[in-house]
Amino acid sequence: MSEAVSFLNGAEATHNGVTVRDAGPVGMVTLRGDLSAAKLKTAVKKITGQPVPGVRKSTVTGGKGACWMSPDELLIVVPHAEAAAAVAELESALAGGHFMAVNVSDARACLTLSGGVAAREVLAKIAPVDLSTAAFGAGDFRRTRMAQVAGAFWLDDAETFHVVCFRSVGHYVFGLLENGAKAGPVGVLA
Amino acid sequence: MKRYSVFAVAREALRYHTGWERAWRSPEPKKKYDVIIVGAGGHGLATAYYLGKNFGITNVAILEKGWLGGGNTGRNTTIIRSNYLQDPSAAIYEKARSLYETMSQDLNYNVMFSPRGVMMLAQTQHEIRGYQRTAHANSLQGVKTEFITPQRVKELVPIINIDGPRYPVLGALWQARGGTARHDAVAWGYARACSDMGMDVIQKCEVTAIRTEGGKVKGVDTNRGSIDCDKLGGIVAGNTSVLTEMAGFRVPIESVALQALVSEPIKPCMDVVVMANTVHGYMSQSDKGEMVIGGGTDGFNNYTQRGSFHHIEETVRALNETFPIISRLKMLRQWGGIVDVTGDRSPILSKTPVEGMFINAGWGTGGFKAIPGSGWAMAELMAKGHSPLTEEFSMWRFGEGKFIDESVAAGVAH
Amino acid sequence: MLILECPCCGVKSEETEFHAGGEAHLKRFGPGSTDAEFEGYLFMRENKRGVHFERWRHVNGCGKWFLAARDTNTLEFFGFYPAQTHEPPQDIKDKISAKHPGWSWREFQ
Amino acid sequence: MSTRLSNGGRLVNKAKPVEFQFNGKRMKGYEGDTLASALLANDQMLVGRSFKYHRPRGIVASGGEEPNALVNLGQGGKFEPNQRVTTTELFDGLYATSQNHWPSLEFDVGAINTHFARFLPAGFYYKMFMFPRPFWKHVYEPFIRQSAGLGKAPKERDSDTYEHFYHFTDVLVIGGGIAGLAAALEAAQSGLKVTIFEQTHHWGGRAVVDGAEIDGKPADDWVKDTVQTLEGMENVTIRARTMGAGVYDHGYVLGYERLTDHCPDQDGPRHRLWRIRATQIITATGAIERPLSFAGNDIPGVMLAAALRDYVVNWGVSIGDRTVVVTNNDDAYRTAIALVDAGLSVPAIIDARTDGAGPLADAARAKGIRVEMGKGIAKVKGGKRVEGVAICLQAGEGAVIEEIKCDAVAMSGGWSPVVHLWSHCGGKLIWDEAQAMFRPDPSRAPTGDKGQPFVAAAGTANGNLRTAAVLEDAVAQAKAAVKAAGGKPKAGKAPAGSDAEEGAISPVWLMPQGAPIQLRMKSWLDFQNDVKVSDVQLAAREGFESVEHAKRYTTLGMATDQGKLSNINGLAILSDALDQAIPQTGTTTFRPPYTPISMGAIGGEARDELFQPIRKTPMHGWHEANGADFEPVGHWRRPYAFVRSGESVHDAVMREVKNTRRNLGLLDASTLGKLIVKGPDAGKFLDMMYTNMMSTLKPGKCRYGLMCNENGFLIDDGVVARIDEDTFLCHTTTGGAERIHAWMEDWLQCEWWDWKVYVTNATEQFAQVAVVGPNARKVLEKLGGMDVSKESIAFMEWKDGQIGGFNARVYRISFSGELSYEIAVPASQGRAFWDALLAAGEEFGVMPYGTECLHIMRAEKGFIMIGDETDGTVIPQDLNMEWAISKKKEDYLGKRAQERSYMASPDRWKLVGLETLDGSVIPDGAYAPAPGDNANGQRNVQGRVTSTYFSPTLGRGIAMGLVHKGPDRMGDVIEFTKGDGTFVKAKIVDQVFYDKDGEKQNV
Repeated sequence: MSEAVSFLNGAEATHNGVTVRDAGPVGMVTLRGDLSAAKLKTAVKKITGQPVPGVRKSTVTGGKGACWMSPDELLIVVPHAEAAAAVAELESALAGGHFMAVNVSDARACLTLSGGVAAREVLAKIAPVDLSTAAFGAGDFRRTRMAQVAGAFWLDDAETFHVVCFRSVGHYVFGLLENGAKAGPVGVLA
Repeated sequence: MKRYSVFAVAREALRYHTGWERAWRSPEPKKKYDVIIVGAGGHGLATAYYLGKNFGITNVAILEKGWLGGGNTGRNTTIIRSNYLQDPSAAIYEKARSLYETMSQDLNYNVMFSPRGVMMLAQTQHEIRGYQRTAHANSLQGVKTEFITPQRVKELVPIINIDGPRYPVLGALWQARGGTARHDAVAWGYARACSDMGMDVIQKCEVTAIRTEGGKVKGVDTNRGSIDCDKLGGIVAGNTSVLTEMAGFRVPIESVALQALVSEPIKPCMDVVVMANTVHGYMSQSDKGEMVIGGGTDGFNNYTQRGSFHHIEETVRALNETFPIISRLKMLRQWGGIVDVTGDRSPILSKTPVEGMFINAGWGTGGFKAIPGSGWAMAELMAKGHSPLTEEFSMWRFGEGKFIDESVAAGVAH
Repeated sequence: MLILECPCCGVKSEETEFHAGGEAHLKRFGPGSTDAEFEGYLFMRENKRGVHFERWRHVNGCGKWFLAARDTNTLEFFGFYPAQTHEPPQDIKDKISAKHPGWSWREFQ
Repeated sequence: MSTRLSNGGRLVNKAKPVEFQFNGKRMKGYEGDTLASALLANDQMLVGRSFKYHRPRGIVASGGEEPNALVNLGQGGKFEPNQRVTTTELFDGLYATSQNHWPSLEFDVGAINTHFARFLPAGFYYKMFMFPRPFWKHVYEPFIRQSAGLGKAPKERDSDTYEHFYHFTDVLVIGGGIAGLAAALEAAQSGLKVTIFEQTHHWGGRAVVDGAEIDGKPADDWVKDTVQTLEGMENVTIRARTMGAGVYDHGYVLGYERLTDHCPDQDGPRHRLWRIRATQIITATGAIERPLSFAGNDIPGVMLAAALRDYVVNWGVSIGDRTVVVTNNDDAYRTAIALVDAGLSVPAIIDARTDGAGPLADAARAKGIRVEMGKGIAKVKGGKRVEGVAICLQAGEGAVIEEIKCDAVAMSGGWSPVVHLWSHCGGKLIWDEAQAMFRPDPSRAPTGDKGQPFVAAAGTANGNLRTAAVLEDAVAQAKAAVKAAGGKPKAGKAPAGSDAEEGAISPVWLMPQGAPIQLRMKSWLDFQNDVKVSDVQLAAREGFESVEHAKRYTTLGMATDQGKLSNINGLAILSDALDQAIPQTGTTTFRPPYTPISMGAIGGEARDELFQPIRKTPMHGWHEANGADFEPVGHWRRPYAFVRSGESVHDAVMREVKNTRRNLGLLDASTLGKLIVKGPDAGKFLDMMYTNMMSTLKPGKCRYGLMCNENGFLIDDGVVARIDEDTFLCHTTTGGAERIHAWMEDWLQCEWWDWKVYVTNATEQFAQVAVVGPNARKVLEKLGGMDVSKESIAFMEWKDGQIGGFNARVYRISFSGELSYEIAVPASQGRAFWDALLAAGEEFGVMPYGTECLHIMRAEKGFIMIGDETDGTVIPQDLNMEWAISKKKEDYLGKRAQERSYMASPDRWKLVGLETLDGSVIPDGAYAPAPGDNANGQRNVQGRVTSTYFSPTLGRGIAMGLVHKGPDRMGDVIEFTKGDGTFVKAKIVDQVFYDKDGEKQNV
């Protein structure tokens, strides 16, 4: 087994105080099922140490947690090496019920975007989302469109955005964000 | 009718143009006509014109709820071509194209048909095969087209970027006798000619009901009284469903918004029409110098003549890439029209469940180029009950699964 | 540029997050159906100038399909509801009745 | 003689001189100048030529409504045609040239047209140039195109960048005059999010020029204070140089911010396109002054009265020493007073009204200005600039009473509210008889997503011309907007405004009212397009009675200013000609944008590398570094072939086929769709999706399946592997992954929502490599790991395990006819696995191959390819694939459709193999003609080619095609078009050309 390589091998770029980074390999599991079922709640808690996130929320902290993807889908986030184990855990915990757990760690690219308000504005250049502090805060999670591709992001307590998109377009999203950062602040969001 | 010519203009100039008569009369509706055409757009007027010219049927009224030529005829990007893949399409579009060649003379009205050439860019291997297939089909259909090299493309369109980073130009399907015409002039020329044959072009006359008796059409009720007729032609594009509902039957048509835009006028820099289907953009330069650009259709039913702006963005994005110089031109005006799209995106020219009633609709995004051919064929269908040109375009083909699908050759109908 | 509100994830966002899916509440006809029934199912769409029931998918979002009632003449939305139903909810029908007394659409009114 | 005044100019900074060039002439201006004020300060009255007659054109306005003064601006990658000088801020080194003339601005050959003007009335081109026929394209049209078109086409690629920005606000105020500022302040005090845009770089609009007072202080001070207050508020976004370009459905607004047009050397985007969602919109867009229609009103030096005032007050520029003012309202008197106060001479104010002038007239008289009531201008004298005016009775037919020498004329026909943004999305207008203007009808505002009104006009844009009324209206509209946006307006009154009383306007659409044709032919309505009063009257006479017809026939209002100055005057003339009231005639449709916006801004960041996403597999980097000739497949780029130095692409393809058949080939198959379908009903579900029976597939086995749409046509194919009792992995085509995933979700969510099935698109989780060729097994055995022998994993089986230390899922499937393994590893290790295969494969003659090699090998085997054998009109039965259609199933998607008469017809074209008699390759897309013509004179056809290649394996051309009753005609020879009018003969044969018994793949 050789080293896991992420879409841009950890590339990073900083312009005007905004930093875009390939977050490297991240463990991700798509979990589909009845999000209100006790078994599922327990399993998620066991794996992530967090309760099942609320609607359009993320519980990811320190590389572990889950994001609310849709009424019957979560994205479980764990260290890359633990993804397979997480799937196995879910398989056994939910055995017998109707659910699906798929390791999608390598199907997606993860980026981080930091730089406070300036970072919000960079994201607001490509996503039709109200990113004012009042409208989008720590723990919020949003699936949306980023320029010409689908993507998702959540904001952590450190005002850092974690952006997720399909692996094959990771470099495109990285390019969009870097381009937006280069262009400089808009000076609107606060 | 006073003939138009340079001499007439000169003669009139001497009396300050006080002697010009109306281009078309503005009569009150009669009680009865042999034929009523609903819709004074290009297709409706052309149908009336050929009813008179080819079949001597002149006791005809053309009813228009607004102003003639005010629908898609006056809103489209005026591209004329006949390089279609399927035989029935190629037949009617080529008929139309050939009639455009002599329309100015036939109507004694300069419609400015400009056979400057239409080019459809091939930017993927799949498109190359698709357009080569079309070229082969055209060669057996009597439609003159050829597949040309990127170098030839560059010669014909110096401002094009043939080796863009994303979609290099790999070749193009070229129809040298395709081109453009002045859209308003087509409607006005036909209206003038119809009026001159004694037909009544009646504007601001909205049909509110269709009267039938024992499954046969009797006439229509309008905001200007009810009018009888032996035959009725419904040629109202985006409003077709509204009209057929009055007649109590349904057609496989949905109405959606299609958008277009023009740039500010600049000196001539592009002499041909270019269509780039992979990136969804097409562009030509009008005689005024404006770059005329067609956008995409919305995915939802719409009667507002306003579309969603992101389609404009997609189109302009594509053209900035294909023609880098236009990035520094400005969009002067954008607008929308309501197009009628059928189940296979090909038109319907057909009898209907109502005896004596005919419909001509479903031209979608490609109607202007077909106007004279459509009118010619529709007139034959209404006069004789059948026409080889309309045979395959029956409204019943959907039930049989006998489609006329043009999308297959990567070609779009603009 | 429409605004839609996804009843599945609660996001209210612009059209570009969504994908329009044509007429809603179609009854599928398969083997054993008559030619007329099948043609109707596949091709004969409602195309009213006015109230229209239609399908949308939150494609750049939660990925769920949902249904909406919209006026094709004004683009006003009367409401959004989940796709797993055979007819529009009463509250939406009432909203429509308030604007268009006596409206009807296929078998609904 | 226009010049810079020694004093005045509230916007220019005389401490900062700026140098610029116009038509090669070096000129001086100041910081704060527009190009317009700077040109006028340099006595450049003549700035362009009109569209049709190439008449001399001077600056007529001071803002975005300017129809005449358009220039080519900048050079090289920054060149831009048709730039309005009135909205172009001056900067050091600005380079501009005038447009639409040859050889020069002063001497333009095209001006000959003006002498033929009489022969070129509205729509003349519809009536001539018809004979001889070929002349239109080759003679007439080129001439017309050349003489039209205004600015030059840019030559170079745009050197600037652009960006978009999504903005959300409760209340959006468009316009930074006193109405906009008052409205914004009022709304902001409610605490809601407020955004205010001003298109110029200075605030306050007209009021600051006209010396109104607000809350007891000069408007200028009130504006400064208010702007400062707004800038200090957290909930307020305030932007100058930003135009509200268009209002769209559901409160979507385009804002057009010009970031570096005034400082082109600064880094960063040139324009920013704001995509705004506003709950409520207030359009405080002011009003535009109307010209008067008198003979010679287009001569340089004839200017809108308020514009003339702007140049004096804002930029300290005088248009002439002696200015005659002509008006039908009181506002123009302000211009006369401003001029006299600036030490300039006003020989006379010509007022078309017989009486009714208010205190401003008295003030003018008090300053010794001669006021002539009931008079009009019969004719302006001069060519390239004004020399004087001939005065007549407004009520008469133009008999000259007196001639007055002057070098400028200030005209005012009253004011038209800017209703564009109100109207873009369906807002309706009412005709205000008293003020002779169209203004918004508050009872018919544009409606939003809930049917609620979402646009309100305020201030002058709402028909209020007096300062006090403007402010009251603005505050009232703001309070209403706040309520509508769900906020709580703060109690409190509007700022108190005061200005001079004004007498009533009396509409004047033609001057003098009885002007004869000779004068009407010289009275311009549309200065840029050369549309005159006589043209509109001609249109009416010829039956172009709809305002849209008249517009299109005369081109009135179709110029780059979109009729901002001409529309109302034009439709008044039309109404008069038709003897109907103005509202009965109505207006043309207002369409976005308000003034033109750059294509660059519309495209935003989407250029070059960011034009469109390019999807890359984990091995993409290797492909790029190793001569891959890419072809786009969807948004993917797949290697078409790996070209080595000295090779043509064709050579490379031939080499790849031969090597794969003889030794070992590798294909990056990562782009193939991989959908995981799981649940107790998964089998039942796939039985509906596929024509085949999938529910009977055993775990560990693979089955090739076909998918049709409900219309019966083939839409996708691929190998399905059953993972366990309720889990399947469905391979789709490269283009099919997203499409088929959505297709499955559609059916599960909207039709069979009670079925227990989940689907996930795992396409990109895996890097997949096809290891193909006689040495395939050898290389895998060398890498070591799982047993890949025939006994362990037979053809059409799959297995999980390890290969060379990589976790792998191995499918024993073949699209080439060779011994073949498709191996999926985690994407994060795809590149490493690829490298390992290359290294281990070296001794076995490994060579990667591209999509063209793949196509040839599958064609040699007679395998169909979605997109080649299918085109959206082909059903599986056409491809003789009944073997893949389960007879046992009652239903599957497309089954009913395939029972329709035309689909079941024996006359359909069916798939066969084709062999040219001479071994040549049938051209792509060739058709097979049949004897005779059809009813439309088209040659009958009996088939077409779907795939055609030179087979290096067989050393000859091979093809597949759809032929009428093909399978029943084995051995027949038919002809195919070669494209050059000749034909090639081909024999109908079996479609499998290579290894018919499948011995090679099954070892």
